[in-house]
Formats: sequence, structure tokens, C-alpha cells
Amino acid sequence: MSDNTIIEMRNINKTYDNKVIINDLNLNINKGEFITVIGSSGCGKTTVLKMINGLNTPDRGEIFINGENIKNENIIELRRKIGYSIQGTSLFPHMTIEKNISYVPNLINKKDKDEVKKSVSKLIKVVGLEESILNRYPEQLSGGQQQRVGIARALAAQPDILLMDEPFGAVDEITRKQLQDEIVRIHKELEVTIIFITHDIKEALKLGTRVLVMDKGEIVQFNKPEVIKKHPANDFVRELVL
Amino acid sequence: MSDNTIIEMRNINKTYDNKVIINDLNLNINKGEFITVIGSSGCGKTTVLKMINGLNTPDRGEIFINGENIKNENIIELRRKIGYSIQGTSLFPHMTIEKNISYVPNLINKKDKDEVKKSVSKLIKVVGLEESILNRYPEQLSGGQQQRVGIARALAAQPDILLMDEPFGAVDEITRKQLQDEIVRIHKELEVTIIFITHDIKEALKLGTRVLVMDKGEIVQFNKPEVIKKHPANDFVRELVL
Amino acid sequence: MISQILNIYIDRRDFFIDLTIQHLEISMTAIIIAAVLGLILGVIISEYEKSSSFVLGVVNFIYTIPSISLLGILIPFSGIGNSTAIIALTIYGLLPIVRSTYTGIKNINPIIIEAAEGMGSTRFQILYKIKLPLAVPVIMSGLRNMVVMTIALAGIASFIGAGGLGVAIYRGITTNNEAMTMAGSILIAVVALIFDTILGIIEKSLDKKGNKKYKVKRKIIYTISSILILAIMITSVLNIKSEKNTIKIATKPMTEQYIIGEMMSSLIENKTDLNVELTQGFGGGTSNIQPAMEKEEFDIYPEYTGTAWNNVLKKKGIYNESMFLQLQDAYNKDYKFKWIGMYGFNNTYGLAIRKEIADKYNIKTYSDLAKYSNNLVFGAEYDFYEREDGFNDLSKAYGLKFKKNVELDIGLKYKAIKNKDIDVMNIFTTDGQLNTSNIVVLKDDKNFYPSYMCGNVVRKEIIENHPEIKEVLLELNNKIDNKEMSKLNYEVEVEGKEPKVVANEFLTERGLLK
Amino acid sequence: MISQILNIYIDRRDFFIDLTIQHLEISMTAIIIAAVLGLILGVIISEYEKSSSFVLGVVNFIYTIPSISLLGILIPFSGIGNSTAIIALTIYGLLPIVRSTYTGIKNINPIIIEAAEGMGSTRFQILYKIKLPLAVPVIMSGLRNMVVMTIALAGIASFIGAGGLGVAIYRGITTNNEAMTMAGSILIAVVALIFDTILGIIEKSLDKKGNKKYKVKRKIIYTISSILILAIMITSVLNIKSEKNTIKIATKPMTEQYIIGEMMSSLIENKTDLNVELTQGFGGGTSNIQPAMEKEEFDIYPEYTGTAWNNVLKKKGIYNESMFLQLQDAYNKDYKFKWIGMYGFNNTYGLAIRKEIADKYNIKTYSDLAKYSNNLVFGAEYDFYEREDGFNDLSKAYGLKFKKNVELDIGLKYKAIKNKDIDVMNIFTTDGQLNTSNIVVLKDDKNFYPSYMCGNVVRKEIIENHPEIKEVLLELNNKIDNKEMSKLNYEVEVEGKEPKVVANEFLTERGLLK
Ligand SMILES: Nc1ncnc2c1ncn2[C@@H]1O[C@H](COP(=O)(O)OP(=O)(O)OP(=O)(O)O)[C@@H](O)[C@H]1O
Ligand SMILES: Nc1ncnc2c1ncn2[C@@H]1O[C@H](COP(=O)(O)OP(=O)(O)OP(=O)(O)O)[C@@H](O)[C@H]1O
Ligand SMILES: [Mg+2]
Ligand SMILES: [Mg+2]
Repeated sequence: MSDNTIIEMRNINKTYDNKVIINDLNLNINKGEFITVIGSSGCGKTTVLKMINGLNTPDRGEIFINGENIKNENIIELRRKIGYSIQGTSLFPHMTIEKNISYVPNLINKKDKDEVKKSVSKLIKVVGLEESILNRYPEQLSGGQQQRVGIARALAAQPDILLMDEPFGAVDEITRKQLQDEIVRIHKELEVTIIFITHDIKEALKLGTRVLVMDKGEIVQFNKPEVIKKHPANDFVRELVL
Repeated sequence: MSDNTIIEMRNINKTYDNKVIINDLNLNINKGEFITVIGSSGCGKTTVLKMINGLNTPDRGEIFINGENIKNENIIELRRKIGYSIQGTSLFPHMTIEKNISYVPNLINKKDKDEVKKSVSKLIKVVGLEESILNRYPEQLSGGQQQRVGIARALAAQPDILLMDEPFGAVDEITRKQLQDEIVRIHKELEVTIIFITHDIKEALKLGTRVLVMDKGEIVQFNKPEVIKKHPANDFVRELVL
Repeated sequence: MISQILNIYIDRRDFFIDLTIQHLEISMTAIIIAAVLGLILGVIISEYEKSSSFVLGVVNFIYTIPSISLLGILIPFSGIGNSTAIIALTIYGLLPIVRSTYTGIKNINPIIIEAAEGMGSTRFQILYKIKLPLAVPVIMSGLRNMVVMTIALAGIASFIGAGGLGVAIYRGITTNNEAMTMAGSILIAVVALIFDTILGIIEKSLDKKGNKKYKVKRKIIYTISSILILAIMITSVLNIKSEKNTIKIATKPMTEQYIIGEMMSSLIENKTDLNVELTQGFGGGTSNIQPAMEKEEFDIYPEYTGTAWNNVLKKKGIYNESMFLQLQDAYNKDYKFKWIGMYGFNNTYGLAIRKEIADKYNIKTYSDLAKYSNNLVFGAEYDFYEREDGFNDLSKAYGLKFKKNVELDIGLKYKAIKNKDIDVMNIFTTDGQLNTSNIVVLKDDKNFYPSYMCGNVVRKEIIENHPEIKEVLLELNNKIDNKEMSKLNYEVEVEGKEPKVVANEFLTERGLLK
Repeated sequence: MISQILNIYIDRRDFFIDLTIQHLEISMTAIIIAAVLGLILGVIISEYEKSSSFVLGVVNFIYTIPSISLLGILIPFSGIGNSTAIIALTIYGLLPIVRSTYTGIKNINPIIIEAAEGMGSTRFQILYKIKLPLAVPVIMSGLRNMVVMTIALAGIASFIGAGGLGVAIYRGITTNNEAMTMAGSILIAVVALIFDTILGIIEKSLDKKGNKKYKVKRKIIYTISSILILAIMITSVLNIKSEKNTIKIATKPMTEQYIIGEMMSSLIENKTDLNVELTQGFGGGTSNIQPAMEKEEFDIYPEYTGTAWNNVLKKKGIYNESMFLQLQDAYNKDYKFKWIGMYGFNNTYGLAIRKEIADKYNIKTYSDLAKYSNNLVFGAEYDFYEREDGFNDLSKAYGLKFKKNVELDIGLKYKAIKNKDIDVMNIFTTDGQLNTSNIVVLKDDKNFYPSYMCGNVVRKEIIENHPEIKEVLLELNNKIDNKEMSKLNYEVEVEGKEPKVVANEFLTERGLLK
């Protein structure tokens, strides 16, 4: 483990109903990396992601963030530094879009309401939506619009770590390209560490500084996109990059 | 309107909060077609789709199915012949996966329980899931698994028309390819008419007998995939097919 | 205190077991009906939103009716006893269950309902496959509240003779027996908690995540509760059966009726194989007993001819005994009731005068009285002066004009006449106090007051099934005149004897009982 | 009926307005407290799941306590009047609100809560930003039930002198005035429906989809309800303020105390600038008034020295007036109360004998009586024979041995002695009926019975703040002896005069009032 490591997972195991979901998983992620995660549906990607912000706890194994075991950390403080864009969409149904996006800043009790407002306006544009929807409620948005609000909400925390679970799954290709560009820009500008689950291998290879390929609860390959492309670890990866 | 027309939409208009969403839309779909719909997020695809099974009613305009205005039809009977796979997932949270899939057959009161059971077993395999999950509840599945259960539920009705709203958005590429093959097979075997919303232009071009490109509540182009590829109607379509 | 309560439980075990069973019967029945009805209403107003404010308003409104008033309103319709108690409890139980059903259904994620709609479910299918199951937690919360409330409230059943643990509580309160009150309250609380716990387990087992452990528990609970409900139903049915050979006698809340009731009861039980269920002092008198007779809840009760004429048959005019055949005919025709056994006394309104004065002026009748009335002081309660057929009409009829008219509390009249504060007063002709007082009852020589001869009203069916009853009732025919009745009343009211004792002494004395 | 009710409203407008305001005050306060407390409890048990069955069990349990018992339990702690009524209503109100809060929170889609957790919300933030807003529909459903229930139940406030519309209902029931009962019930229903409607509108305006139309309505409703709540609070505060110059007098439920209370009240209001709030016939007598005095809920009440000695100071032994200084000292020390103004009568137990016999044998004292007792019939109520210091001790002390001992109802004793059914009986020395009866009260020559001289117990603070009161109270010092008191009692009890009238006639006669 180098000094640069921001997230480390050691010997993680997780079982549901006697079925092993995650089997002895080990993972090291460095500060400022952009990790894309790809793998078959139901292989355990979301499970691993949720472990990082403590929404899910492994049956066995340890997780360290910035070298501290998260068991011993103030999980609330930790989570506020971790942006989380949830698979599917779980916007807060009783809040307007504006309230949804400013949820974390309001949690931290930023006194400067104007600033929060300004940053919300900025974020809504970052995800390609119009300011006019800020006063609407989630159910009044289309699926893709909701998903993008979820991304904006995750970004609003100005987090050190950004967990994104299939964030662009419900948007069209054109918007997707814009969003990809935005996320790359954000990654560079803010030097945030990103873990990004996607089913689009092109997206994974394009965005990731390293790509994590999972299958059946295990890491099949974890390497730079070029390496993945050139030297797929096994048939599963080979079929993926085809 | 030819005899072969199964769905016809005439001069459809829809407005939300004084904002025009769908603007004078006209559409003819023939029996047995596989229409793929593609368009920017929030352009009105889901809105149009829901109009076909009456979940959404246009402010102006008429919709005909098999030549009958749906206003005058028994909407319940009609819907039972229309399979509907919903954007995102809205499985019934209080029912097991098995109950979810057999929901429509049970509605129609198929007495032969064994037959329903058999078809559920078949369907769960069609969407690439194991029979062992049949006794689980939706919240115990991964996002992609839930989505596939939703597809199985839509297929279980053995419908004449299948409305699919981004059905493969949350599954990995490999599973997606399998699902695409399955849906093509089903389309051919059962001669069902399919309307299929997707954000993946490759998917749209691959699956569709005709591709409907929408933008800002209007139909930009509606034609065979080859035509779309070769003669994009405008810059929006051109950028899409790039 | 605790040991006192425990002692009460031990000493009066059967009493409390009976009360608890009654309490369970009443509250469970009300709970089941209110739950079903409330669920239906709740569903209706969630489906037909427009009706919701009306229905909820009505349910709210009836909830605010004080229990005593509600019981009063119900008795004319549903008689006394269990059914009225159950109806009242059901009515009060509606509010929580209707609103929670409504809220539970309205609170469901509309996306899920839309999905079910899109799949071609009928309205009814959406309701019972989607809405109701998803509303279960909220409905159960209302149901559990309702169960506790109903069990607590079922104490009011005791007000109308339907039994239940309220009997212990209110008996404790009125006799200042705190331990008794506590004993009753604690049992109610225990019953409520047991039912709430059972519902809690049922609720958990209904939970979708229901794992196997609960499925077993659920089976156990269902079995237990089915057995319980069955048991309650069987007991109720048995109760009805056991009544086959029981004659149900009611009396009005008047001393003389208590005594007569005991007489009848003793005679029937001694001279026939029948059992008697005697409901003494039934609240509301004729206006509540008559409907109960029609409902066959009672078989026999002592009535007065004048009351029967005016209040039951609703005839106008003043009744006198020459009209008795007419009265009997009407009873036969309208109600299939017979008049069997006239006791011989006439409990009507009357005037009494101090013996001294009567002797002095030789006053025997109302007309005699009129001659001297301007020298005399008249006393009566407030009501008498106010009533339509009261003082004014009487005065006119006989030309009475007293020196002074005093308004007196009804309880103080006899005292006042003894004190010579008044000379003449209104009375009832069988008043117990007439027996000893130095006063004379005058004759209503113009028949101003109706005749109120006392006799038994009997359901014909009873006589047909048990002809021996007729004989027994006739044994008392003309056996008690006004003097005798007044004497018997005195024994109870002034000497403080039990009506039963007075009745049996009388019967033995007359050789009717050995 | 309807026109009767309308007439009652018109005739007794002020009465009903007062009752309605009282009703609102009590029920609104209880509703607010129960809502806040219930919400807190509901939140706690939803957060600390383990506590839920215990808390819900307790809430269920207290709900099942019958209201009369609950009030009885509360009076020793919170005295009488509003606070006890409010506490009782609050306790009953908890059940619906606790459970609906709990259910509402538990019923929230866990995915949404997980999202909020993942965002780093603290437990409290999740609670008030996510859980509570999303639980609003279910909580409101419980709240609305609770509001209707509390307003309906607030009728019980009338049991303990806290007023409210229950006064009309129960007055109607006890005096058989159906229109009055209905008038009260209808007002309660109307109040309940109004509040439910207001809550309904508030609920709609809280709905997230709240569009502009509702936002306006919401503002209106908030304003109205804030004004209402404020108004109620201000009235309460004013009530308290206006009490600053009000002397609160309590009396026990005895005729003579009613009369004395009216006397004091008349004198104080006539001779000082102070107002008097007179609470007549306070239930429970000393045992409830004494604690209320300690709580400064009352300032003055008439007490008897013997009662004070044994029941308030809890001293053993028999009190006689040589111990009056000791009594005063103890009051001064233990309670900061003073005894001011001894009326002069001694309402103690006594024996009375028919004058005829007294004259015949020249019986004046209990000892005289003992000599002839074996020729005489003694009458007393059941209690007297049973009580420890009753018949047995008395007989021993004086060597009494009657020919016969008769058990009599307390209400019939005087009648019996007049009828010569008995010769001697126990009495209270100020009984109104002593006044006219042909009987003589004997002298307790061995001081068997304690002395019960009547005087005013006054809170010292009141005398310090209003020295003029002392003078007024002393004006009645030694003005009423046993005979006089007995006569005044007679006027009320037998002649049916109002205590106020009797009191004022007495004061005028004595020149104390003009
Ligand atoms: N209830 C509503 N109130 C107001 N606007 C709405 C409502 N429902 C949908 N809209 C708007 O209507 C437009 C069309 O929505 P629709 O769901 O049809 O989009 P879509 O094409 O399916 O988008 P996506 O690809 O993101 O699912 C969107 O801009 C959305 O914001
Ligand atoms: N509560 C649960 N009980 C039982 N099994 C569960 C539960 N939650 C998740 N699983 C199983 O764990 C596995 C991993 O789920 P996870 O959500 O991590 O998958 P994923 O990789 O994110 O899949 P997807 O790409 O479809 O989102 C799945 O097979 C799922 O069925
Ligand atoms: Mg996932
Ligand atoms: Mg859509």
C-alpha cells in the first residue's frame, strides 16, 4: 500500500442467503484515479461500491479510506466527502429538483445560501438540463432527466471521492458524450477520485485511467485500458472488448 | 392508412405546465414491425409510448389500434394484449419474482397453474436469469436483474404489441447481446409488433425494421435503418449515427 | 391494593371469567364488523375520492356522539343487550379503520399503481392485488388502534345490560370499591394487550419479507385466532339455544314492578320446569320494553292498561276499564300479545288529603274537595303544574281553587303533608308511603284520570308453547289491591327489604308458595 | 326537537359560548401536547425499534384505563380543573399519534432512506429532512383521528369541574333534558368537524404537489390557525391575569357550606374591590380541597376543626376546642394557612331523642339517656353500626343498651322518628331537619365526639396581600350557632330556597349587608 492509496479493500467477502456474492476481493485505488468498473449484471459491482461508503458492510475483510479503517471512522463525515450517484434513481420525491441537488450542501449547513444557489445553477447546466426544471418535483421529469439530477446531486458535495453507479445509463448518446466530457473535466479540475460503474465498454475504456473488470464476485482484470484491450485476461474480458 | 396498420397516432399534442411536449405528432405502425425509437433525453419518447396503452392521454389528437379509436375501446382488454416493459423498474415490491412475472397471466385467470409456472420458468431463462431467484423479492435483486424481470413480466402476457422503454439500459454488454437476440427471435416467432425505446443507436439500427428518431417532441426521421444511416434527415440524426 | 385485587380475582373467579367472556364476545364481534365495514368504506372513499370528505365527515360526526346518547338513540332500534352494544362499538370503531385504509391506499407510490394499470388490471384487481397488500402496514396500524379502543370502550356495554368487564368497573365505582374497579380495568388492559400482541404477530407474518420462521408462527396464530373466533361464535349460538326453555321477564324501574317480577319468577320456577331470566328495572320502561317484546327479547312484562292504551296503542282519549276488551283485541291484532293475569291494583294519579281535614269536612271525592279547596294548601312537584293534563285541567274539571299552591320536590311531599305544610297533594295510588301516613286518598268521581290497572303482557307464542304459564299467571289474578300494593311497596321502600323477600313472604302468606 | 335545540342556543347563548371556549381551550391544549409528545414517542420507537413494543404496550395500557378511574388517579397529583382534564386527554390522545408516527416512518421506501444515508446525513437529518416529511400523510391521518377523538372525549372535563361542552351534555342527561344534551353534542361535533376540515386543508397544502392555489389557501389557514391558537393562549393568560385580584373560595359538597360560601362571597364582593371565584361543592371535600389549597388553586375554604386535626394534620386522638391554639400553630407551620373567622356552630355527631320522651324522663345528656335506654328504640344508618368509633364505642362509653337497634336509610331517619318508629337516633348537629322536628339534641357530656367548629382556612399570602379580607371574614365571627345553621340548612333543604338567597337574607337581616 503506497502513500498515495485512497481506497483499499482487503479480503472482502459477502454472502446473501448462503450464496457467495463477493469472494475474497482485494483492491487498491490511488488518489486521483478514474476507475471504471465493468462486469456482468448481478456480479456484485453495486455491492462493492456501497461498501466503500458503508451502506453495505462486508461479512469479512477490511476497508481503508485514506489509510483509516472505515469501521473506526465517523461514517457520516466520511460519506459527506464521498459523492454517490445511485443506480436507477432515488431522488427524494418530496423535494424539488433544487432541494434535491442542494441536499448535501444544506446538510453541511453552508450558510451562504446564494453560493449554494449559484452552484446548483451551475451543476444543472453541467448535466445538460435547464434551470427551469429546478422547481419541479422528480416525478415530473423523464427518466434520463432524473438520472442527471442524481449526478448533479452527487457532484454538489464537492467530494474527494465520487462513486457513480451506471450514471449515464438512461441518457441518449449525444447527452452522454457531453456528460462524459464534463466528468472528465471535473476529474481533472478537482482531482477527485472516481469509481464509475458502466455497462458500456467503450465508455469504460474511454474514461478510465484503469478499468476494473468483474465477474461472479471476483476481479478478473484491473489494469489500464490499453492493457485491457491488448491483453485481455481471459475469454470473458476478450468477449467484452470485442 | 393501410389494412396492415396496427397503431396509428393522429395529430397528437401534449402540454405540461404550458410547455408543449409533443407537437402535432403523426405516426403509422404496421403489424409485425419492430420499431426502435431513439431521441434525446426528455424529448417525449416515454410520453408517446404511454399514450399507446392509455396511461397518458393526449391533449389533442386520436390514437387508433387495429383501426379502433382507443377512446372507445375497453382499455383493460386492450392493455392485456399490450406488453409493457417500463423505464426504470417498477416491479411490485410485495410480490416474489415469480408472482411479478405471472402477474398478467394470473389477471386473465389462466386456470392452468402448471402452464403458467412452466412459462415463467421459460421466461426467466429467456432474460438470462436463474430459476433460483423466482422466490426472491425485487429488492433482493441487482438493478440489471430487476430490469430483466420487468422484461419477462411484459413478455408473459403473450401480447400482440410490445412496448419496451429502454429495456436493456441496465445490463452489461454481453447479456445485452443475448437479450437482443432473444427479442429478435421472439419478434419473428410470435409476429408481435414491438416499439422499443433505446439510447443505443447501434441497438436501434440493429434491431429495428424501422427507426423513429425524435427530437423535442417531434419526429425527425422515421425510416429503415439503412436509410437513416445513409440519408440522415438533419444534423441531429447525423450526429447520432456517427 | 395488589393483594386486594388478587383476592377479588380468586374469590370471584367465575364472575370475572363470565365478564371477560362477555367482554370478548361483544368487543370481538364489534371489531370484526367494524374492520370489515371500515375497510369497505375506506376502500370506497379512496376509489371515489369525491365521497371521501362526506364519508369521513359522517364517521367523524358519529364518533363525537357521547356513548350514553348513542346508546339511547340505538335502543329503540336494536333493543338492549349485546346487539346495541355491538352496534355502538362498531360505530365508534369505524373512524380509525376508515381513515387508515384511506390513507394507506392513497399513500402508495403511484408509479407502482401505474405499472399495474398498464398491465391491464381491472380496478378491482389493482385494489386487491396491489393497493390493499401495500396498504397493509397503515391499515394494520389503524386496526390495532381500533382493537385497543374497542376493547377499552366495551366497558359501556354494561350500561345496557350487555355485561362485560364494565360491570366490574362501574360496580366498583358506584360502590366505592376501588379494588373491584382496578380488577376490571386490569383485565381489560390485559385483554387489549393480548389482542394487540396477536395482531402484531399477524402483521409481521403478513410482511412480505416473511421468512420461514414467521410462516410457522403465522400458521399457529391463524389457528389460534380461528379457534378463538369459532369458540366465541359457538358460545353465542349455545347461549341462544339454552334460552329455549327460559322465560324472559322484564320489569320497569318501579318498586312495585320489582316485587311483581319476583313473584312471577318464583311462581314459574316453582310450579313449572321452566327457567326464568328476570331483567329488573329495564331502562326506559314501556318505550324500551315494548320494542324488545316485539323483537322477542322478552316474553312477559307487567304493564298498566292506561299506559298500554295511550303509549303502546297510541290511542287518544282517556282510558277506562270498560275499554279493556278493545285493548285486548288491539294487542291481539297488532302484536300477538295477550293480557293474562290482572293483579287488581290501579296505579293511577290521585289526590290525597290529610285525614284530619277529610274527617273534619267529610271529604271523600274530588268533588267534595272542590267545595272546601279555597281553605286548603295544595302541594305538587314542579312537573305537575307544567304538564298539559296536570294541574290546570284537573282544576277546571272539578272547579278546584286552592288557597295556595306550593311547589315541592317530589321526595319531600309526604314530609310536607305530615308537617302540615300542605293539606292536599298529588300522589300515585300505590305509593308505599300512603301506607303509614295519616292521609286519605280521594275518589276521582268524574274519572278524570285514566285507569292504570296492572296486568301481564305475554307473547302468545309463549302461551302456546307453554300453556302451564297461563295457569301460573292467573294465580295472582286480583290478589293485590291498591292497599296491598302500597303496603308491599312500603316494605321495600321504607323498611328496606329486598323485593325478592317481600315477594316470597307475600306468596307464602297467601299459600301460593310453600 | 330541532326548534327546541335552536331555542336553547338562543336562550342560553352565553352559556354555550363559554362552554365552547372552555372546550376549545382544554381540547386544543391537550391536542397540541399529545401531538408533540406522541410525535416524539413515535419517532423514538421508530428509531430504537427495540423500545417499540414496550412503549406501544404502555400507551395501549393507559388508553384502556376508564376515564373516571384515570381522573381519580390524576386528581391527587394535578388537582382539579383544566390541568387534570388536559393531562387525561393528552394521555388518551397518545395512542393514535404514536402509532401513526411509527407506522408512517416505518412505511417509507428504504431505498430513499438509503440514499439519504449514503449522502452523509446524520440520523437526525434523515429524520427531519426525509422520514418525517414522507411520513406526513400517515401521521396526519393519526393526528386527525386524535383531534376528533380528543374533542369528543373532552366532555369528561366536566366531571372534574373543568367545564367544556360536557357540562351541557351531562346536565342534559341528569335532568332528562334531551334538547340540552343534543345541543351540547352537536356543538362538539361541529367543533370536531371544523378542526378536521382545517387539518384537511393544512394536509393538502403540505402535500408536495402543492400548487399555487393551495399555497394561498395554506397561508390563510396558517394565519387563521395561528390566530386561533394565539387567541386561546391569550385568553388563558388573561384568565390567569384576571385572577390576580380574584379570591378563590372553595366549599365542600354540604348544604351549610354552600350557604357559608355565598355569604363570604357576597361580603367580600360588597366590602372590597376584590372579585370572588366561588367553587361550590368541590368533589371529595377536604381530601381534594386541601391539596388544591397547597397548590394555591384555592385561597379560602370553610373547614371544621376536628376534621382539620384528624384528617389534615393527621393527629390521633379526639380533638376538643382547648386544642385550637395547637391546631393553629400546626397550620401556620405546616401549610402557611391561617384560621380566620369561626362561625360559631359545631357540626359534630350527636344523638337526638323525641321531645316527648325527653320531657317524660327529663333526658338532657347522653348519661341521662343511658339510664332509660333499655326502654327505647335506636335508629341509625348501616354505617354507624359498622364504624369503629360508631355505635359500639359510644355504647361502651356511656353504657347505652337500647331495647332495639334499627338499621335505617339515612334519608328516612327523620321520617322514622316522627312516625315514632324509633325514639333515639344519631344526627349531625346542624341538620336542617332538626329545626322543625319535634326532637331534642342531647349533650355529649363526656365529650365522646370531637368538636367540629366551623371556621375559614385562609392562605397567609392572601391576607398579606389583601388585609381587608381578614376584616370581612371576622364579621361573621360567632354569628351563627347550631340552631341558626340548622335553620338556614332547613330553608335550603326543605323549603327549597337557593343557598345564595338564604345567605343574603341572613346577611341583610343581621345588618351585614344593605
Ligand atoms: N408530470 C410532468 N409534469 C411536467 N413535465 C413533465 C411531466 N412528465 C414529463 N414531463 C416532461 O415531459 C418531457 C417528456 O418526458 P418523457 O418522459 O416522455 O421523456 P423521454 O423522452 O422518455 O426521456 P428519457 O429518455 O429521459 O426517458 C420531459 O421534458 C419531462 O420533463
Ligand atoms: N438483499 C439481497 N438478498 C439476496 N441477494 C441479493 C441482495 N442484494 C443483492 N443480491 C444479489 O447480489 C448480487 C450482486 O448484486 P449487485 O447489486 O451488487 O449487482 P451488480 O453487479 O450491481 O449488478 P447490476 O449490473 O445488475 O446492477 C446479485 O446477484 C443480487 O441478486
Ligand atoms: Mg448494480
Ligand atoms: Mg423515458
